[in-house]
Amino acid sequence: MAHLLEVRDLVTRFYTEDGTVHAVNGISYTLDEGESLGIVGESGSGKTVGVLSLMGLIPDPPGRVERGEVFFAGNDLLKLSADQLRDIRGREIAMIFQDPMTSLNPVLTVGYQIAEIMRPHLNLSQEEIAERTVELMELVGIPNAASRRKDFPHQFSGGQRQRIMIAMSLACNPSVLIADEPTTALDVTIQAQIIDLVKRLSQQFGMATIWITHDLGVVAGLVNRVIVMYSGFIVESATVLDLYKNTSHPYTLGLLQSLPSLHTTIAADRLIPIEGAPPDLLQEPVHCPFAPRCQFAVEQCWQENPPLQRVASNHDSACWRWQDVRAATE
Amino acid sequence: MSRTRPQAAKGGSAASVGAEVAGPADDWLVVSRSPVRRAAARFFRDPLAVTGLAIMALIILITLIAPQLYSWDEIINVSNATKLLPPSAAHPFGTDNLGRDQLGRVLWGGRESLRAGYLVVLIGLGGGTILGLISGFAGGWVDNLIQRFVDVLLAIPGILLALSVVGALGPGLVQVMLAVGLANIPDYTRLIRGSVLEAKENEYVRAARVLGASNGRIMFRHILPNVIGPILVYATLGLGIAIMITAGLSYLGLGAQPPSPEWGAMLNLGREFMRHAWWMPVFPGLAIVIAVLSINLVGDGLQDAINPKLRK
Amino acid sequence: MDCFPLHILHGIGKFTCNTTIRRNTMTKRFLLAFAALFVLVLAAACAPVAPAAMEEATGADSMMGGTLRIALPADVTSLDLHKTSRGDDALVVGQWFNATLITQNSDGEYIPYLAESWEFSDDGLTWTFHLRDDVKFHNGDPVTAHDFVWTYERALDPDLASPGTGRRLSGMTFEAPDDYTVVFNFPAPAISLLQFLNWGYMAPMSQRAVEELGAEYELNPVGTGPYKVVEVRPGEGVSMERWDEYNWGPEFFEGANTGPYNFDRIEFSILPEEATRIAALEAGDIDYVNGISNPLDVAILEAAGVTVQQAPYGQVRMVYLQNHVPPFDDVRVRQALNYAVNREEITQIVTDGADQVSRGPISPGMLGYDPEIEEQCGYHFDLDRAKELMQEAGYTYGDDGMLITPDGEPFSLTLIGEPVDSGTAYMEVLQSMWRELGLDITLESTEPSILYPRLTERDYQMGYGRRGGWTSYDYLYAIYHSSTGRDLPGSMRSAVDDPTTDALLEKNRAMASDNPELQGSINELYCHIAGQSYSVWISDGVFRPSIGPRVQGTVAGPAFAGRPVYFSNAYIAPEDR
Amino acid sequence: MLVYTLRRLLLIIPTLLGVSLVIFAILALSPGDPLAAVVSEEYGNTAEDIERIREQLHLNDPLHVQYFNFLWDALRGDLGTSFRGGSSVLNDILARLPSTIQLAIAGLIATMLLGISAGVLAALFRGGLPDKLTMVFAFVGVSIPSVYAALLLLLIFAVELRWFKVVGDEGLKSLILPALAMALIPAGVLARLTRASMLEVMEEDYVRTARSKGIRESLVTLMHIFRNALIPIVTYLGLLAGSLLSGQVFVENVFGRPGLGRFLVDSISARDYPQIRGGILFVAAGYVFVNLIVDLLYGVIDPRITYE
Repeated sequence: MAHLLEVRDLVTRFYTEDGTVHAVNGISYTLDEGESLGIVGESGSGKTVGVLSLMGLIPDPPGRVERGEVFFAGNDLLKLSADQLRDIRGREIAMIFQDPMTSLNPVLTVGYQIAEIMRPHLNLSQEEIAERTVELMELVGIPNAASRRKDFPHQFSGGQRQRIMIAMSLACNPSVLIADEPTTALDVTIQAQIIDLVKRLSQQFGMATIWITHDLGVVAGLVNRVIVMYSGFIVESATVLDLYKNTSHPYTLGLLQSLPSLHTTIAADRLIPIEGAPPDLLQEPVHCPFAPRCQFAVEQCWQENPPLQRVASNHDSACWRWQDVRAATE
Repeated sequence: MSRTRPQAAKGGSAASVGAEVAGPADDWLVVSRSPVRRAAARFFRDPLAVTGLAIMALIILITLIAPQLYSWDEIINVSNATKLLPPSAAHPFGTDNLGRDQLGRVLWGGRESLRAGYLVVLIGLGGGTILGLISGFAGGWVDNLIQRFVDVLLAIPGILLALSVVGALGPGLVQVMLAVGLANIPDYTRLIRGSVLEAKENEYVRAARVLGASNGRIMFRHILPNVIGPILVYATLGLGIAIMITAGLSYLGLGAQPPSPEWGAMLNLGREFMRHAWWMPVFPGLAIVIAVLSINLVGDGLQDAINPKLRK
Repeated sequence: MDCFPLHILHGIGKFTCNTTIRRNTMTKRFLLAFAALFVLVLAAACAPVAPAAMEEATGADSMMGGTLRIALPADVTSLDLHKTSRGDDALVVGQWFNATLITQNSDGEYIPYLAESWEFSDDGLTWTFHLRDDVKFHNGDPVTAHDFVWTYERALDPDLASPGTGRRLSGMTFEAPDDYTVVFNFPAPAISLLQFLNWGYMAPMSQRAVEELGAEYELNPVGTGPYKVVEVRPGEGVSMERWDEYNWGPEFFEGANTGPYNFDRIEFSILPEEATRIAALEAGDIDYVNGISNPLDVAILEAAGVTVQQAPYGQVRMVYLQNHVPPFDDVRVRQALNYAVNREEITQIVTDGADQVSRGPISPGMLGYDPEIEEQCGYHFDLDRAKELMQEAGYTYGDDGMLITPDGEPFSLTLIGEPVDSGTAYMEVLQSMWRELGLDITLESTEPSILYPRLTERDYQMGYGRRGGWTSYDYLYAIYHSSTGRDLPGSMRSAVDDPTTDALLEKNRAMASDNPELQGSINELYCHIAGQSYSVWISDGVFRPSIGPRVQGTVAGPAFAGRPVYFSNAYIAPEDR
Repeated sequence: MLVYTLRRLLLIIPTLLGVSLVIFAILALSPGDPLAAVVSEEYGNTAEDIERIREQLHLNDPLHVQYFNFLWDALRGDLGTSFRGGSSVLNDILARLPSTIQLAIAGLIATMLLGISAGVLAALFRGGLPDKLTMVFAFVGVSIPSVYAALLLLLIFAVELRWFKVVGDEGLKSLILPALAMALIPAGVLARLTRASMLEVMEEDYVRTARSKGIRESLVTLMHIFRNALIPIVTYLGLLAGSLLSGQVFVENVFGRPGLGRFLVDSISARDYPQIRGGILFVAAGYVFVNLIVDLLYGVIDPRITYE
């Protein structure tokens, strides 16, 4: 069966005054119907740019999708006209953004902003749109939705705003939902509620989801498969369990070690941060981008950037020394 | 082993992609120096801004050497024989209605126009900065009082201020510019107050306060360096506007006194002859356009350098 | 345009006449022939337009109609005669909607208007005017001698504080022995003041209208002239309508229409910017402008079919000196300044020679001007003589050719003035010329509100001024008589206190215009004042009334009579309305 | 909001008091005698004449008495009578008000049409031809004194092309040229301001959100970018509207329009104290009022702004 979404060799760069930023360097992955995929990486790893690229949301200038194919329902999204792509955005692929504080337009009512997504995509009358807006708001758990429809974003708490974002993204019943760190800006207590909400609703509506996060812990219970990104490359890709158990990339290892876990009993002093600064994206990647921070780095890592290679069934890693890494975790 | 290890990423230069800018450190020197240096680097990489700066420097240089090229007698001596001559090799900018060489006058005029422009900006900037800082920082009744004062100043037409200053001090460009500078204070006050209110909420100001820094120290060491950027930009624009104002005031007989070849006065004189001798208004007008343009280019360059978000 | 520069009786001076006949070549040719004949026969008067001939050519009925559009340079301050005295307002209040006791014809002679005749008592202190009995105000009330007396007494009312009219009548009393006789009683002989009765502000006002309307009177003024005011739009303009009962028009020239005027309406628009007034004339949106200052604009206007009359207008351009303070308490210094001015050069540079050179206190556009006495007693450019005079006065020359005062200081003075009507250019040229004498002049050419206080407080040494409306030798009294005071406000005083000058001024004031000794007496005064060099006289500004091509049948008047153009026979051809 | 409005309206009082005090101070400190421009110098005035007029115009009263008389009269809607013509200052002002407001509104509209559209285009096609053209327009516009702009417009469109009358009422049409002349400089500034504001908003997250919804780009520009870019634009237009009430003397002169700008300059030139005081007080009130409207507009534009 064809994949719902297939990304092949996607390259996105930003041309800035300081030089060319190599944000995404040839990533490929797939997403099946109803599947949920996690993309994990630290700031600047290209995880967000990667999904924005396929949505056609990279601001040009300075950004440009240089290369690659993104098949969705048989079409290459990158080859569609602006109008065709617009028709897919919001209707087929919807997105929830990181910061609900800044992602809602402060001068428009939330009702308008939810209704807005339905107008071009659904053939509904004004009344029906208004009705559905209220339904959606109720669905995501906004009390007094009918009256609060006319309120502005600043009249809602952060969590509520994210719920509104979710309501918005669900409005057209998309087949793919991309959630870009939807909880990082929220209080810890709210985080769980929101994650739960998205999870519940995506299952209810049968949507495939892509979770973008820098927090491996978050995706653990959420997704089937995880992609780890570093410096615009996919460095490891595996099922969640496999990734935890058979970690095959030193960066993933670092992420796991810096993670306080509720399930394990690692003491705080045993959390190990990843040393060194994040990579300089302005440099043309010639060697392994993680090499400067890598405790496993050897001469080869400085000579050649390791390709993503299959290390086990459904498990890929881009490390010359993946076996050593895997051995080290055991 | 000679490998090129990547340097630590240059500050927040990749900020536009989403990397977070490092929070400012506590010592303002550290805070300000590096952004200033980076802004300067950005400024000098902008060809338009550098061109503007070069033209400005050239204008200043030319006006400085003008007295070597033309004597004051040549500037003021009238002659019927050379009246209203179109541009020629002898008089590249033509001659005016009293037979004076316009090139010489334009060169000399730059001295007065630029000096007047700087004076206006200095007064407006100085007064406005102090009032704005106090107003924004102190808040409460002090703020209220200053804001009402600014309202009053804004509500009184600048021309009345200009007339009263000239009435008291006698006519002359400097006197009028003093008044125009005064009239500019409200603009700067408002601008600076707004920035101060914003800056006051910043973490590092709170931090400084927690650490027990005095008000004066916070105001001048922590807030001022952070609000000065937009003000400098506004000031460069104000310089251009000030030169334009001299033309308007000459229309009313205020400002530079004859036979001073101040650009605004020349432009105003040219108005009477615009249908008979195009070169009379056009050359001083061009001088103003070029000066204003260069100042604006510098201003834009500064704006872009300080706030790279708006870059082209 | 037919212009006949003529020399008129008792030294009044030369002025140009013209007729503005366009498009109708038949009429023009006829008129040229007629005018030539007339000049041959009379040889002493300006060719009058032959209105009778024009009426024959176009038909009397068809001359009526249309709107005359006039541009004014400044807001009308007030249409209440006693609340303003500005020259710009005079055109509105005087020529169009008011009538005066007497007026002046194109020869400058005093002729009846509302008064049929008048006489002076032997001592010159009592003037008696006999009024017409058929004159009506615009509100229909008859005009009687009582209206005049009431009007003038109102002007003298201290509570009204009339700025112009009241002051001119100061010290006078008025009587109305019967309904049609008005008597003026003067405290001192001042027959030369007769001219001021031709001034629009001396018109009668309707007591009933003033009292009934109160503060509203200004917006609904009532007069006795050929047009009545129908709307006043402050800052924008005034609209007038023809007063059909008007039939007391004076005989400004032979064949002048004395009945209602031809234009249905007059629209005054206020256009402060001269360039706009010129553009409006050029585009045909305005029919008449009272003056054009830049001589270069004449060509533009003539190309657009506009007729530009050019005549000297008693617009004295002069530099006032503070005669009672150093360095001007020394007559040699004052004379040196006069000798050092090259008047031919200055008028050439500033006005292309259009302004008339004026070598002494009475200028060519003024009543009482005599070219021979000007030649004899006036100043001719003589830089060497000027330098000698300075040295006689104790000044020396430094190495740089600049003057040093007897105290050993560099000699520098400040000249202040208003930057209107080429004023700045005149001042700049003067500065340059006096630099040749070795005098370092600082200029202050500034706004009236700055200038006037400095003038009144005597916070200056030399003041450049241009006065319009001083159309008679009598102005000398106002600036050189000791009673005008050193310490009073008022801008252009010369602070002269000299018994000889006073006596000469008083003597002239007491002489009637038909006194055969008048010109001789004026000349004596001229030479005395010129010799004293109380001021630096430069030129007489040319006044350029400009008439658009739609208007036909205008006749040029002597500018000093307050009417540069007579409109009594003017009309707009039906096809142009 | 009602409370806020009322409070702001109350704040007008101290502001106007301040203005009146400053005017009085300025007039009192200016050297010279206001009578200079009032009495004519052509014929002799005696010292008694002068003294009488001075008394008549209350110029001999102590300054504080003059000030309180002025305040008291102003409170009763009486701004005094002109030194020169004796006309009611309030009537003088009201007579010029309609024309002033018409011109101010026309000038504002022209400024907005030119400035905002140029600024929006420049921001949308940043770095492209419209951007460059806008910059050129802004620079040239800012560098042409409005007197010249007005005269050139008049000569080209009224004298040469005859599309308009130089003078004469043509209804709304006669507002076009003066409005354009007035708009030239502020439109240049506004274009740059709009551009900068738009570019700043374009970077906002909610614009990306809007795009992710798949709505038309025109809708994104209008509802999401432009609406949010409005605040600095409105601030500038508010300042401009205030200055348009009194600062258009050049345009008023050239087009012969009876405006408050010319009225004020004329009365200042003539030192007509009642006209100066009344005129400036009126203009100041207008300015404060416009400011209030702008502040209330902020609330409409940006719901986050609340009026406590």
